[in-house]
Amino acid sequence: MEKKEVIVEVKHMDKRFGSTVALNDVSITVRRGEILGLIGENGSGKSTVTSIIAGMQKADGGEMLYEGREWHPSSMINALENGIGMIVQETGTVPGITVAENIFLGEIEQFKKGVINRKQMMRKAGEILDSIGASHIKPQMITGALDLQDRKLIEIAKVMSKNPQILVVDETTTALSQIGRDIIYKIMEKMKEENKAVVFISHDLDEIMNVCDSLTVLRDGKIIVTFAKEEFNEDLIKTSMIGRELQGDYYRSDYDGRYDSEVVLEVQDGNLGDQLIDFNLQLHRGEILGIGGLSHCGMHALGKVLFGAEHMAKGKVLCHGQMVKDEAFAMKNRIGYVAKDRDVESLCLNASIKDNIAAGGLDQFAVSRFLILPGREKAYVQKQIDGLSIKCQEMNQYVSALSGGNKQKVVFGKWIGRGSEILILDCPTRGVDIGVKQAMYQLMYQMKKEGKSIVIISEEMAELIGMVDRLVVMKDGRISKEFERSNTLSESDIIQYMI
Amino acid sequence: MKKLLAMILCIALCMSTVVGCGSTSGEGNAAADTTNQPAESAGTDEDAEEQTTAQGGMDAVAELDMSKTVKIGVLVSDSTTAESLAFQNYYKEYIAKNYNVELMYSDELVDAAGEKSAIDTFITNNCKAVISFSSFDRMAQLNQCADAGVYYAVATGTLTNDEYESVKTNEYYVGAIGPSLDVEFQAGYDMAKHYLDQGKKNFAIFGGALPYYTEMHIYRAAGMLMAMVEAGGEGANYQGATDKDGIVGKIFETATIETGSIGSINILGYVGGYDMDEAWFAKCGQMAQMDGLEVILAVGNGSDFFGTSAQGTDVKIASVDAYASAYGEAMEAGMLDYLAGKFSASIGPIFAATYRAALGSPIRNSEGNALALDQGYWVATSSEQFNEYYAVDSSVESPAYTKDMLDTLLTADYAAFSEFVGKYSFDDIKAIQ
Amino acid sequence: MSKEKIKKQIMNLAPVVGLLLLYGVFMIMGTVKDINIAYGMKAIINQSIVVAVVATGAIFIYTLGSFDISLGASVATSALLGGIVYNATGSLLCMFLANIGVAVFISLFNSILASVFNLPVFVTTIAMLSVLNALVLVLIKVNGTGSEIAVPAEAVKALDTTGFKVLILVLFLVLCIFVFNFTKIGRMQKMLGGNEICARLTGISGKKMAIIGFAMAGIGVGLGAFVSTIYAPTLTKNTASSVGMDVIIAIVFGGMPVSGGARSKITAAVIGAFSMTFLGQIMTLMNFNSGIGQMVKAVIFILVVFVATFNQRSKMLPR
Amino acid sequence: MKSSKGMITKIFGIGTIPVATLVIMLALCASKGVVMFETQGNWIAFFRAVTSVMLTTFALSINLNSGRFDFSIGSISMISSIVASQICISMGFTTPVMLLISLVSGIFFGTLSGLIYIIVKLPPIIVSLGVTLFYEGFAFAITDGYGVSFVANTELTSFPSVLNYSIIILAGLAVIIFLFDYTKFGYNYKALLSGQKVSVNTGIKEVPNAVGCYAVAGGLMGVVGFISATNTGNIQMALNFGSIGVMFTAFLPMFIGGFIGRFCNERIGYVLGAVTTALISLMYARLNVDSSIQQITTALILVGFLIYLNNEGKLKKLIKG
Repeated sequence: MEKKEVIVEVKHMDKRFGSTVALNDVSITVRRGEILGLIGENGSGKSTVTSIIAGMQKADGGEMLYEGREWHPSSMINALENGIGMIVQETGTVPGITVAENIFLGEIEQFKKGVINRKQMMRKAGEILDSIGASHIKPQMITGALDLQDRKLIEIAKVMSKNPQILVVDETTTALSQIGRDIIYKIMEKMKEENKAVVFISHDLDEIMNVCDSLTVLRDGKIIVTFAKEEFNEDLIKTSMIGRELQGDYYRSDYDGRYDSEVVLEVQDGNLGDQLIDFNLQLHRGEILGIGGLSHCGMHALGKVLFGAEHMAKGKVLCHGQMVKDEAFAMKNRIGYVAKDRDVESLCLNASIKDNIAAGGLDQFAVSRFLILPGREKAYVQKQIDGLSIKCQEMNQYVSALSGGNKQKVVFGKWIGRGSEILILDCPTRGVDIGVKQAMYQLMYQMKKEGKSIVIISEEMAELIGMVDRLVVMKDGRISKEFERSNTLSESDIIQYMI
Repeated sequence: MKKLLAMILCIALCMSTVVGCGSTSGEGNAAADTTNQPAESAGTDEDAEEQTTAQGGMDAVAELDMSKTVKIGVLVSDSTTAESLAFQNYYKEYIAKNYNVELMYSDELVDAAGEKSAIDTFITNNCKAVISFSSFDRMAQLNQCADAGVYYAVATGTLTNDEYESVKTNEYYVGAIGPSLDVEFQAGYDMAKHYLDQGKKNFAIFGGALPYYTEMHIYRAAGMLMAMVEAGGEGANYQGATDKDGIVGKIFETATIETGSIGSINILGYVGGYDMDEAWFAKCGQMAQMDGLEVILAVGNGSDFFGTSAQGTDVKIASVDAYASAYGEAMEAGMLDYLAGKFSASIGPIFAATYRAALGSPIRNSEGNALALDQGYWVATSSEQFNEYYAVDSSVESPAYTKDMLDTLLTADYAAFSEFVGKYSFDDIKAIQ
Repeated sequence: MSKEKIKKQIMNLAPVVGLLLLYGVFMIMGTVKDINIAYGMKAIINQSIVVAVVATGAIFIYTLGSFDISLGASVATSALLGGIVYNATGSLLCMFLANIGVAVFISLFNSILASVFNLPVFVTTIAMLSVLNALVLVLIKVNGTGSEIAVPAEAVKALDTTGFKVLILVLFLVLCIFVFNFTKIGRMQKMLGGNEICARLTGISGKKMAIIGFAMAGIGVGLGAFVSTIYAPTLTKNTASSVGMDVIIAIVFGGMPVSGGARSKITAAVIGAFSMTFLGQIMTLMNFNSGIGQMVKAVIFILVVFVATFNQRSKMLPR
Repeated sequence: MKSSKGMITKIFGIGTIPVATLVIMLALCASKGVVMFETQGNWIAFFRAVTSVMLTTFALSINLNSGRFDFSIGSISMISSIVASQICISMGFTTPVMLLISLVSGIFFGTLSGLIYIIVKLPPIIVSLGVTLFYEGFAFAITDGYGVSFVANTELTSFPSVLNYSIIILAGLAVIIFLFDYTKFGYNYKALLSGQKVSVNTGIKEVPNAVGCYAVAGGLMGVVGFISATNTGNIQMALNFGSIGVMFTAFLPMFIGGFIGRFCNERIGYVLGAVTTALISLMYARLNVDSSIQQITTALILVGFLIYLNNEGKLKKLIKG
């Protein structure tokens, strides 16, 4: 295979955050006309290296060449102006300003003729949105009023408006529905055709193997291996990502979708805006129930409703026949809830592992449900840390310093520790690396076998197919289809009911 | 770990203060005792003196030992008014430089707790006496000082009769020299009379701290009203009251001055308080610009709040305060017409009385009681007069009361002392000088 | 322990070290200047105790990430009503109960008003500040001489001892330490202060905790009012007027993060209150006038807090 | 886009509060037989209140909207007017020069305050506590506690007039609208305001923007200090946070302005908020309302308005069904 022209070369890059080494002697080559995939567990350094290339932060050592010249971007805007654009994993838009202002964030000067010419800015923003196929977004809309997907599209518009030579897509697709994904894929393909380059980061192995021309695996801040398209092999990639062979099953291996007939949690005639419409659902003892759909089909709201964290306009949620009126009631009845937006909803980042795990189990280890003895608290927390093998220096370490997977383990520890019988998991493996994912799947399966009930709300079809006893597909606040567990179920079967 | 450490430290600290306070209170007493000893010995001296005064009449006192620096605490209730700054200036620039004393000033005090903790600080710093310009709880101040064996003197205002009766024999109470409420009443009366005599009929009153029941302001206002009642012709009264007690009582009832007519005299407007918000400034402004208004009588500083609004009108403004340069300018510009001001050296005599007490030679009246002497204002009604007064008042070389004059007070007997204080008018003082 | 950790530890102890340092400077300067140190210590306790008690209670509010600017006015109101009750009943116990009752009532009113109507607590307390200040004037006018409400000095004299006041502080501090560190309440409040959404999704009721937090603060305010009254029984319109801001300063000076959350420390209030008093005493010893003294205080305040939070710098400016 | 119904809602939203307040205040005054705007002085007082409340509201909101709580604005107004008046009195400068110096020294002290903030990187509320104490102490120290009095300086104290205040209102509004809606600074400010992290990562320089905010707020407060100084011809000292009171006057107009700002430019909302509070102030003055009643009323209006704002959705639901 002929080697294509090199556009960016990273040589021996080092980066450190305090005492943790994020990048250790990393060298990457990006070529024109190619989509390069980066894959690795959380904290492997893939986002770090791309964010350095795109000017978000600076390296501690090593060098970068861009089109043969030394490359030291001062900011993302600076990088973008020079042809390197990045769409970030987290929200990259400012909610309180208009779409147009977001598109020209940090480069408003171009409309300055004495004062900022607003009209001109709006017009130009409209043109850019049209060009990427997102005409439904109007430039003067307030960004915060748009949904996640449209906000991502704005970021894409912002980047594409600069006509970049290199596009970095950092786990963007996780947050998008198929429509959004298609827009991105189209853009990536187009760039490739125009002999530009794309760096694509994703956790989704299937996706990355489909899209990319070559694939670089990182682990613990080091480059492990680079595969060319023809060398792609799922097991091999996985092994190199986690540094060992995956032992045992990834998902559960059985296709026995049986569960107890006893209903432990149910929604009756639920109505909540356009999120839930005349909604009925039952969860049984020992059942893993999957909820699938597009990101705004109402399933995330359903998760909150089941936990009593959101109140429906009409209808009721019953747990063992009793109304779930609030979160405290839900917890008393051994319901646990792992929220989708982990850093915002499930964890207190500026608190220790101990604080976070203990917060869920106060009534478990407190004497007379009130008095807290430090010894008992520590023992309780240590048990969860050991049980879930949370990687940390000590339990007083701040959660903010942990990797995504370990953070999620802390969340699990919070709920499992208190002996939850019913777990509502909203995108439990979002942003979690394969090793941890596997552990979690096995844990869920184990819990099912113990007679516990689990609801998995997920946008990843593969994990739903792999794990659930029963799959409910939602569309626009209603159930559009129900599937029983089967080894013949495929993603395309499901997707047609989602769109 | 660190939390535990912090906690232990904290508890330990508290404990140590408890234990310490057990011992501190013991030590404190011991300390107080030690401070008491010289004071007490001074007290015995004083007793002896008292006896001698009682027996031997008005003999001059023996030589004072001024070789040791005496620390005196000064309680400041308002560190930003012209009066208090002028006073501080006299102490700092004149007294402290001419006597072997170290004066400690409190921060601005706003309540009785502040006074108490300031006195605590003075005692800690071994002050031998406290001169108080703060009046939230004078009895508490005195008791606290007396308990610690520290002399105590009141420098502004005086005690009420009841209060004086209860403390006059307290050996640590030096006394009070300043305008009594009668003098305050008179000051208000004189001010209003000044204009009534000119034939003015339309007044407005600024009540200062009157709404907060500050007595000196109430008495000054009452004095003004009294003058109006007298000038108002047949049947003139203020809300039915026609005498001093009646008027004072009316003001105490409502904490305000009612506008309206007093016989032929009109009170067109009234503003009180020091809110300093937009509404308050608007009230001041509209009062100064009322139709037909001739004079604004202020129980305190008037020109600062009404001067600019009255600009361009014929309204005269009369104030009670001290001799500060700004008032001179205001008078020159015609914004201030009448000023009853305390002169900064007026606090000289109380210093002398306090100082000699601290040196072991307190002055008591003929019955052996603490001082209670009246002192009034210097009234300026023209720019020239103001400037003449101000030149003396602001001088740090030769103020109204010079060292020579005060020195005589250090050894004077009661009669001489009281006569000296009684001659407070500018001309009297000039005559003494 | 790693080097990093030791550094962290030192930063965390900065307020304590600051206090000890100030204490040392005071002792040295006091000795040099030959002041009455024993009496001085007593004075310092007297001067710190009201702020220390009120601030210790207020930690519960600050832990939640809330802010109450009306605490000083609340102390004044509760002291005045306590004074009125004493003058009516002649019982110190009644006064004490009135102090606590009124303070807790005001505090609860604040928090309930805020939680029922979804108001930001801080703004509620700003409004409350005006209302209470006005109420103070009215109370004095209606029930006092107009300029003051005075509890007879003899009535409280017996209680006006350092020992008694320190006892109140210690008892209250122990109670607060217990509630804060050894019961569910403290954990829940820290969690709420750290991340309200997460706390709610962990079954922690923000409203309930706010009410408990404000109630604890109310007890502190009531005790503060009581101590304040026995210290200076003549109550005027400006009674405790400086307490409100002093409490904020003390809490921050003692190493409490204003945003609350997991880093909250219950002992910060006492450390901060005493530090500020020592600092004030040192200013007096150095003979600074009010203006200069206040400038120096300001600089030291910023410096200490700066050092104490040195390890928490982020890329972005804090808000 | 601009349907007539939209226009009506807009006009209604903008006008209701100030107009209703005006009507209520006029009615209250009339019921007591008082003419609200009787003399020239009343107009001047009204315009002065509008001017200084408006500027204070701008100053408070600039930083508060960005989550930066600033206690120091009152002290900046005090210190800058002291510096300005000291200079003008000693050099015999005219009023416009004093205004200019007030503005410049306000900007200076504001910038200083901002610099301290970005250097120590502490939460602004803490920094502002220290800064407030520092400025108060500084003002006290440089005037020996006397403050400044220039009552007799008719040149400086002749400033208050409807015309002069109107000029400041218009100029202030124009400058603020220009700065925040038509410059890069303003756009970056808005971006940082609601998306700090994203903006910083995108390459917007937060530090200069923050300092700029403090500088602008400082400049505005310098003018506020100038207005209050030229009103009475003297500047009162304040210690121990005595200067923070000024800040509290801006909360009500800020919330009102925020509400009105849904229908138009937020700064115009603030002006109308200032107009509303100035109307209330004037009513207090015209009817000689006792200050305690005044305080309680203002607080109740604030709480009432906040309750409305925070429960609008619920209220609407309640009315509908």
